[in-house]
Amino acid sequence: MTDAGYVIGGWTLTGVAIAGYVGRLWARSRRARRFLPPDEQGRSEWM
Amino acid sequence: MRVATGGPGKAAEFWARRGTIVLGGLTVASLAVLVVLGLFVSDPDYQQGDAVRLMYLHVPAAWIAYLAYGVTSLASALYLWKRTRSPAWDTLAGASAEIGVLFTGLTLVLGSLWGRPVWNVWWAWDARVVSTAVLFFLYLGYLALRRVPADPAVRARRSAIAALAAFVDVPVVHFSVEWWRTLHQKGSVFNRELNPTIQGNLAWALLSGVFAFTCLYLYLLERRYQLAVMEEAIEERALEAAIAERRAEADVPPVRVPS
Amino acid sequence: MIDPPVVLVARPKPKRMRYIVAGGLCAAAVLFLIVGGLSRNIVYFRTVSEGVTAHGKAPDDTGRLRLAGAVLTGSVERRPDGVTFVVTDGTTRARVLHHGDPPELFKDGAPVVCEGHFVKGDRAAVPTFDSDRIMIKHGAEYRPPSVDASK
Amino acid sequence: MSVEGGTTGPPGLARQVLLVAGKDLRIEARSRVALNQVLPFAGVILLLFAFALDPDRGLLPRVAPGLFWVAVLLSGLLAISRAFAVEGENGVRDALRLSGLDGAAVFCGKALAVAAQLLGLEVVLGFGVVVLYDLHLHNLVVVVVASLIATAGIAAAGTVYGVLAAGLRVRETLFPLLVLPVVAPVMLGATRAWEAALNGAPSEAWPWVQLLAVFGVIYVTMGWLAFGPLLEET
Repeated sequence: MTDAGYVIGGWTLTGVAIAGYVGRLWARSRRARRFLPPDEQGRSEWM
Repeated sequence: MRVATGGPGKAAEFWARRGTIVLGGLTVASLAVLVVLGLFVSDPDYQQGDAVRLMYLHVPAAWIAYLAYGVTSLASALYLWKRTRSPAWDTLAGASAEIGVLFTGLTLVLGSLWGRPVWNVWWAWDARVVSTAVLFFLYLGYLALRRVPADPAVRARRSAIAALAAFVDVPVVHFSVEWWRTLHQKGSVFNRELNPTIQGNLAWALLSGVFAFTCLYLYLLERRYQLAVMEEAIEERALEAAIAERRAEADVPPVRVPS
Repeated sequence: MIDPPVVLVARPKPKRMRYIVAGGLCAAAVLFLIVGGLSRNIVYFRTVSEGVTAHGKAPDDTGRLRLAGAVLTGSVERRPDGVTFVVTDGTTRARVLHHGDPPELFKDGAPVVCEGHFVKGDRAAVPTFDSDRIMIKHGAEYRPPSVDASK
Repeated sequence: MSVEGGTTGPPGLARQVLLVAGKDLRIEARSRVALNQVLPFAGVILLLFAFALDPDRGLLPRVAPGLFWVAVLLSGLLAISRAFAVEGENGVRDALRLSGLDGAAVFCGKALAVAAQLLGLEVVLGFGVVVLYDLHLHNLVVVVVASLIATAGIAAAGTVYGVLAAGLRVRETLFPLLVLPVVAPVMLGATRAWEAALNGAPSEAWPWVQLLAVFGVIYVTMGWLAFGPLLEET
C-alpha cells in the first residue's frame, strides 16, 4: 500500500467514525424526544 | 423554532440555542477547512512525504482525548466537592468521557495507520503507545461502570472516584515521551521548550485540525449532554409512572379479604 | 435474641489533614517518578554505544534487543537477501546485517531502530548485529521540502 | 459482628485495621474458598501456559516471570472478588458501615487480608514455576522485596476497585475490566524486576522496585481517601 492509501484510509475511517457517532446521537435524541413532552425536550436544534 | 416558556431563563435559553447552532456551523466549516488544508493545500513533509497528512487527525484526536478526560475529571471533582455538588456535573462527566473514549480509539487506530508507513510497524510496545492503550481501557471501564443501573447518587459518586483515579494515566501518556526512551516522537507543539518544531503550511494544517476538532468536541459534548438530560428525564418519568401505578393498585380495595 | 451491634461513635467529621497529607504523598510519588532514575529503565531501544558496550562485556549473549542509531552515509550495501549498513550514534559503530527488505523511508542518514541480536562471539571493535526488523525513528520535526531546500 | 471496646471509645486506627483484616482472614480460613478453589485455579493457569507455549523449546524459563505475574493477577482477581462477595451476604456491608470504623481503617484491613492471601498464592505459584518451568531463583532478596511491594500495590488497587464494583449485579465481569488496566504497570514492574534479578543483574531491578513503590503509594493513598465515601453510600 502506498502512503496515499494509508492517508485516505485514515481520513475515511475518521469521517465514518465521527459521522457514525453523530448519527447515533441523532437517532437516540430523536427517539428520546418521542417519549417526552415539548417542555422537557431540552435543546433539540442540531445546526 | 420553539421558544422557551418564559421567565428569567428565557434570554439564556435563547442564546444557548443560538450557541448550539453557531457551534454546529463552525464545526462543519472548520472541518471543511481542515480537509482542504490537510489533504490538498499543505506540502508533503521533507522526510515522511504524504504520510504526514495522518498527523493532522492523529494529533488533534489525541488532544481531544486529553481535553475530554480533563473535563470529565473536573466535572467529577466538582461533583465530589460538597459545595458544588450537582447531578449536572455527573451527567457532563459521563458525556465527556464517552467522546474521550471515541477519540482515544481514533488516536490509536490513526497512530497505527501512520506508524506503518513511517515507522515500518503497525504497533510498537513503547511507553507512549502502551500507556495510551491503557488509557482507552481505563475509560472504557469507566463507561461500563456508568452503565450499570444503580441509585443515581451512588452511581455518580462511584463514577466520579473512578474517573479521578483513571485520570492519573493522562500525564503518564503525555510525558511518556519525555520520561522514557520511546520510538514515538516527542511532542511537536507542547514539548519541554514550548517551541513548536513544525514549520510552514504544515503547522497551519495542524492548527486547523486542532481548532476543528475542538469545535467538534464542544458540539458533540453539548449534543451528548442534552441527550443524557432527556434520557434521565425519561427514566424519571418511567419511575414516576410505575410508582403511580403501584399507588393506584393499592388504592383499589382488596377483592377478597381472607378470614 | 441477638443484641444489635454496638455503635462506637458518630462518623467523625471529614479530616482535612488527611486529604492534605494524602495529596502531598501522591504528589511526592509522582514527582519521584518524574525525576527518579526510571528513565534509564523503560527504554524501547538501546543506543549503539550501550549495545556495543553490553555486547563487549558478554560476547556470547545473543539476547534480542533493539539498537538505535543513524545510518552511516555511504555504508548501505544491497544484498540478495537484504541489506548491510553501519549504524552510529556519533561515538560508536555497529555493522548491521539485515534480512529482508528495508522500509521505504530507509536511506543514508535515516534514524533507525534495528531489532535483532549481536552475532555470537563477535569480538570485533565494530561488531555485527543480525537484524530482522528495521523501524524508522523520526524526530518531531515537520517541514515542507521547500523550507528544507532553502536552508 | 461485634466490635470490642464499645464502652471505652473507638479503638486506635491500627487496632481497627487488624480487626478488619482478622475478620476477613478468619472468614477465608473457615470457608476455605482460597484453598479449595483459587489455588487450584492458579495451578491450572500454570499448566495451560505450559501447554500453550510448547515446553520443549526452552521458552518457558525465559518467560516464566511474566507468566508468574499474569497467573498471580488472574487468580488474585478471584481472591479479591471473594473478599467483597462475603460482604454482600447477610448485610455484613451494612454492619461494617454502621460499625463506626474509620473508612481508611476498613480499607487497610481489607487490603491487608487480600495481600496476605496474595502472598500465600505467590509462594505456592513461585514453587510451581520453579518446579514446572525449570526456573532458577537467584537474588532471592530482590525477588522477595519486589514481590512484597507489588503485592501491596495489587491488593490496594484491587480493594479500591473491589468496593467500587461490589454490590453491582455485573461485578464479576466489570471488576476485571476496571482493575486490570490499573494494575498493568504493577505487573510490568514486577515482571521486569524478576527478570533482572533472575538474569543475575539485581542492580537493574531496583529502578523497577522504585516504580512498584510509587504505584503502591499512589494506590494506597487513593484507597485511604476514597474508601470511606465509597463504603458509605453503596
